[in-house]
Amino acid sequence: MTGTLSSPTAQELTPDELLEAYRTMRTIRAFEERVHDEFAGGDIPGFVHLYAGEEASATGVCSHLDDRDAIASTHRGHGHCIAKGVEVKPMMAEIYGKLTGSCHGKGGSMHIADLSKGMLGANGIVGGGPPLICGRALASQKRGDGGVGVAFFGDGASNQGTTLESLNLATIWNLPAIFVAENNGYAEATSSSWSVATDDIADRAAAFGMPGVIVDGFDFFAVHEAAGEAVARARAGGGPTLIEVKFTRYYGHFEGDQQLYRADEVAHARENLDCLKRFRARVTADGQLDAAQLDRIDADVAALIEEAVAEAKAAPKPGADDLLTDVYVSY
Amino acid sequence: MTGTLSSPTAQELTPDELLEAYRTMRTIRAFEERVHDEFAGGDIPGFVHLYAGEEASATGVCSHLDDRDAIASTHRGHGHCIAKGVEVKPMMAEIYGKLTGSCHGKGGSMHIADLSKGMLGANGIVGGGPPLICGRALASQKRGDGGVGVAFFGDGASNQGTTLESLNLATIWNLPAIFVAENNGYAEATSSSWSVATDDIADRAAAFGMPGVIVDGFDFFAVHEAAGEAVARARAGGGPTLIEVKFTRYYGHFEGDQQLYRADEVAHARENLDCLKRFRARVTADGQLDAAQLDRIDADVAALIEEAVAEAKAAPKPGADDLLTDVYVSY
Amino acid sequence: MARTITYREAINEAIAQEMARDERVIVMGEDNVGGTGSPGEMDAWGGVLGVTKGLYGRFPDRVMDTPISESAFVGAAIGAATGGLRPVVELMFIDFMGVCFDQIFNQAAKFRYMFGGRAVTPVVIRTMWGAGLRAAAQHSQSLLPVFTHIPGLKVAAPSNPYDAKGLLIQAIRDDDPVIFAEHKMLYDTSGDVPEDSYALPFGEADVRREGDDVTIVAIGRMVGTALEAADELAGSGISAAVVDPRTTSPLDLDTILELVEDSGRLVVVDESNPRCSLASDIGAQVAQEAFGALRAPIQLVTGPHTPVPFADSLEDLFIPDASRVAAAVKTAVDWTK
Amino acid sequence: MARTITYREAINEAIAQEMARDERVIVMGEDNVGGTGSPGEMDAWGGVLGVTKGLYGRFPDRVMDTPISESAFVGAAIGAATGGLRPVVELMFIDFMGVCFDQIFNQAAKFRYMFGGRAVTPVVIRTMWGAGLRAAAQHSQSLLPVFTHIPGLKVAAPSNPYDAKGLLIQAIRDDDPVIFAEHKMLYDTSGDVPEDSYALPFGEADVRREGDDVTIVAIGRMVGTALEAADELAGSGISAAVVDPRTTSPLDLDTILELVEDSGRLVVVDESNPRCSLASDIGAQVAQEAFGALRAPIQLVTGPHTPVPFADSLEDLFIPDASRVAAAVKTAVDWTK
Ligand SMILES: Cc1ncc(C[n+]2csc(CCOP(=O)(O)OP(=O)(O)O)c2C)c(N)n1
Ligand SMILES: Cc1ncc(C[n+]2csc(CCOP(=O)(O)OP(=O)(O)O)c2C)c(N)n1
Ligand SMILES: [Mg+2]
Ligand SMILES: [Mg+2]
Repeated sequence: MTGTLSSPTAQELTPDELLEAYRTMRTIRAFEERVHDEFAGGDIPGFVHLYAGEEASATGVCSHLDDRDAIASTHRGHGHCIAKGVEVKPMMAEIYGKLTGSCHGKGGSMHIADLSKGMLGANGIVGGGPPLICGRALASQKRGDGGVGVAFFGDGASNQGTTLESLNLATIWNLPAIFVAENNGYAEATSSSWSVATDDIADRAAAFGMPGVIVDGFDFFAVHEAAGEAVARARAGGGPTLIEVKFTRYYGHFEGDQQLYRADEVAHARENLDCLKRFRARVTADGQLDAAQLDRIDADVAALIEEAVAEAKAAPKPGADDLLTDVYVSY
Repeated sequence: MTGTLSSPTAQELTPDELLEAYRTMRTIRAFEERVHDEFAGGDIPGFVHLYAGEEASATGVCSHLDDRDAIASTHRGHGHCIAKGVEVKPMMAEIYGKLTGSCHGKGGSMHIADLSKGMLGANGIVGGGPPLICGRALASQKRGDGGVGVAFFGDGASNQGTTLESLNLATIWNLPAIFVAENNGYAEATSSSWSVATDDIADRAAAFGMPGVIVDGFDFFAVHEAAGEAVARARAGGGPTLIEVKFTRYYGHFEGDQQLYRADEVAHARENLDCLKRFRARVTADGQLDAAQLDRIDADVAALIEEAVAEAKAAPKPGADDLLTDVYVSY
Repeated sequence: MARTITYREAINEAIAQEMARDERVIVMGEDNVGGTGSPGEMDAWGGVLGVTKGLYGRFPDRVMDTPISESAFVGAAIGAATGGLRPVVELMFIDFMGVCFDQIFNQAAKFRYMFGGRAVTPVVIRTMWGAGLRAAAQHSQSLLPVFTHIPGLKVAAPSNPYDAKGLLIQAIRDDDPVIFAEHKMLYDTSGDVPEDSYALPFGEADVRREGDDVTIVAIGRMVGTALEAADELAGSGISAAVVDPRTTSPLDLDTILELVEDSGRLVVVDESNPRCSLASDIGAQVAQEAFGALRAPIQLVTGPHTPVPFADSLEDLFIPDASRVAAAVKTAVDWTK
Repeated sequence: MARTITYREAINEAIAQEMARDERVIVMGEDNVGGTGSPGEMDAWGGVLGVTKGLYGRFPDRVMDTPISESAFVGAAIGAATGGLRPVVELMFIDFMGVCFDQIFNQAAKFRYMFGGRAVTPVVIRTMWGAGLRAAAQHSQSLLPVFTHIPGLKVAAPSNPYDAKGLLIQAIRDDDPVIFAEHKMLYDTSGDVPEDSYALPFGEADVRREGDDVTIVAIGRMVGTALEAADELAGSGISAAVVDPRTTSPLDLDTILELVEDSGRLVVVDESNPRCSLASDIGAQVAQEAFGALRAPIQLVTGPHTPVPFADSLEDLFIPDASRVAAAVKTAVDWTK
């Protein structure tokens, strides 16, 4: 059951839902672009992997989720955090390593989390998330609360044993789990067309007894529809789904990557495929929203990011008292 | 390209080859039945997993292999050893933990190996072999010697990430590797019909871009033909194959297993499906061999096993001088 | 109170009592039921050595078999722990850690710290360790030093049925990830175990025997070996204390230091391989913290720097025995500068 | 001889020279070429921090990219080593060991012993270790104690470009599996490195500085920290020797013992977490073997029992610095019973 969905209209969204989706995508984009600039300015330490270009995936999927549901993310986790409702200001502060950060500065970009929001953490280990999400799905299944677990992972991670084992486990335990393979064409510099032995990652679904579907990851509506079906099936006890989302990342693998391995596909994508542009064009053409509403969101978001950066920069760093805490609940 | 082969006649074997195949299968059977008895008698220490019932797999596959080729085995490794040409007497001595054993008594049943024969070892880790075999296949590929690597693994091991990763790696490196999934219906007490999320393990081949085939594992000729194709393809640079071999193991998971989890399928298999019986019936019916030739082999083998046990029992154990040796080539 | 049961039974009882008390407790592992999907009986195994036998009958919805996918199911237990369950997951042999260690040491162990104190991961990883069963190099390791090394993990290694029950109950109630290491050679050993539920606090060593001349610290099965050695030594007029730390992380260093302050001599017995071992860990901490009291070289009694051999003749040489412990004690006692 | 290159360049040169000398040497890892299957340039990365850059151009058939399947490709390197190649495989960050440790510690490390001395597995596993790059808990660990614990592995941890080249050449020529641990904070450090090929034997410590009052043993990046501390201490009239073991397995204990016999004081500096660490390993061995010479408590200077924190303010506190080392030395020197 592998197929490609074209941009659907089936699942109607209210204007408020559309505004919300747009706000999420715009927030991710603005957050990432600002982090890109700040990193270039030398203010942000460590490894930073940006999600710009991929916003429709996190947003399209998480728009179906609520407090019962959990997600596991990757090293490229900012977008998943924002889409699952993690606050932007503590996120920004975390990236700066500040005490006011989501993780009090102990985690950084690769480990932003907010368990109170069902956001199980960005993850520095490729393939680290899928097993954990099986567990969240299991907890919901045992409790019968209708919750689902969603594991986001990349094309590179689709070759990791931990991911593949999780697909099998999810099926045989009939877990309410959704596996979202975010295929941006590369794992670092390596092409997914080489590293994944099948044409599409979704082809692997059949090998683990679950439905697989491919969606255009620049199209919020396509992701939204595919995720909606998968979430509904999972909530109803119908088991897991593998969704492959295809798109391009706009920046390097991590900040500092010179990207010699690719051509100018990014310029093309930004110009012609961009999820925000397409969303805007569609909802305004349909008359569902007007441009001014979206512009207001853009302005709100810009202001929020500006504040977030200013506050992050001004915030205190953790100090000697914080070094030894938080290892155990008690020891 | 998943299909079921019925017992083939295509690939003709010479009488000598048939005798050799029969001798191998008989040797494995006799070895395992004797080990079963000796274990029951309390003379054999540790964990022992018997291959009886599965002889056609190791034999059918290894009959295509020569000195260039390597195999990796499992915890259920005696049959693979014998089929790849490891000597029976040192094997028996190894199982008794004697200095004359293949591994000087340091390995035991779970680690019998003979690298000089391209037998990379029984393996105590489920899923341990497939990555190693990718490496042997790679070495042959780099050298251009036409050698292949064969990884035997169980239905349980087909859910292990190490195995699944290896399938992908073998395809994208276009390795001369053959993956033989020996599906005997159980991983310990757990049914493969439950633990493997697809109907057949061979279904996974497509997820990793290689041909997959299912064969009746009680039928030496079926295994032989499927393996022949896979080996030929691999030697010719055509890449890896996944072969699923289906059968039943005749004894418990390990010696001592009470087997409450299964019914009387073994009696049925021994009576109606047994690889040695079927082989015998077919080659004598065809007039390719006569019963007396086969009986002589049975007698030879019985004598060999008798001697092997007697010599193993009489052999010295390793002693204090042996404890600290063989950790490094030099340290 | 005078009821005698085995170490195996004590573990089973601890799990059963906690499952009855707290419905968030679930059990999973390879053949922890045994027989899932198979034509015969369910609960056909109850774990490879029968430790979880019978739990499925009492709690059919909360005891689960798993495929052979340790990363996925150990990871699932960890994920479920962050989601409000209290999983008791079995890593059948500790030697299998290599196929799933990431979920244990980079995920479970680090969540709380990485996430700034905002994660709670109450998972228990039951696992079988130790040499002696003629199970050879890949089924006989200790590896406790590796787990003890990792911040964020707790490690319990009961040496007797009483401790096994009490430490496991504590492990299940504990809010941190716990490696619960069951020594395979102790399953059939017996001891007095109260029927009622009780939890033994982590980080409290048990002084199993008092003694003035030397302090022997021993882990797991080596506690019995050390006690045997102490008996022998008493015959030669040497009075040896034997301490069982019970948990290696947290480690009750204070109790050890107190004893060494008196005895002036330390012998650490640990069947693990020697390098970066528990023996060296405890030895070095004492050499730092109680140096002034030390009257003799610290004696480290461990397995050799080799894999565990298969042959019984070799395995018996691999594992420290009472005579090696006694010899080490004598070296310490006889030592003069 | 007076040529100065970086640690990164020294490693690259070692591999290139061995590849030129021996065609059995192959290189593989994630993006060790960089760009396989991609529309742009090949050799776009040469490893995540550029260490293997340029090798692909010279040896296009022997430098391979891999998928993100560490068990499969590290295992493949190990298998290939048993089959006559001499693979140099990269485990990008040592922290990723958890997804492939089985192939390393149960397979490669144990083949020779399990198989009765009949296997030879000349594989080199290059891997990046250590804190300091603000890379947080899953990309900053030491974990050298874990590898050092395992019999059958050798572990090299060069502290400077000269050693990096010589030890890597030895590693590639060595017939045993070697963990070659490159400290990520040293890649850009420079030093004199001969252009010609040379191998440094394993198990030979380098006494980087002579000194009578105290012996400081330091590992990897901590060697520089210890030297800095020794300079500081010289100002206060304390003469400290600094020893770099260069390989932690085998460990040149003899050199350490000799120095301690003279100085009577030992400080071990190891950025790893403290429990079952190299610091405790070396400390305990000295407390056993050179007790008579010791005049002060052994001082263990390590990271704390926590994951590595992200924030620079915390990471700088995590990593032992010269002032902590100097303080430990002073504690030892000032100590009276
Ligand atoms: C187990 C493991 N192996 C390797 C890495 C190094 N690494 C970090 S991100 C990455 C590429 C991941 O590619 P993909 O899964 O496609 O995600 P993307 O970066 O494209 O979002 C690699 C190899 C890691 N962090 N963990
Ligand atoms: C990594 C690992 N997990 C679990 C085990 C314990 N174990 C040994 S054999 C076995 C069952 C294997 O089943 P299968 O692969 O079907 O092989 P079979 O025994 O049927 O030949 C298990 C779970 C192991 N040895 N290694
Ligand atoms: Mg990608
Ligand atoms: Mg099986």
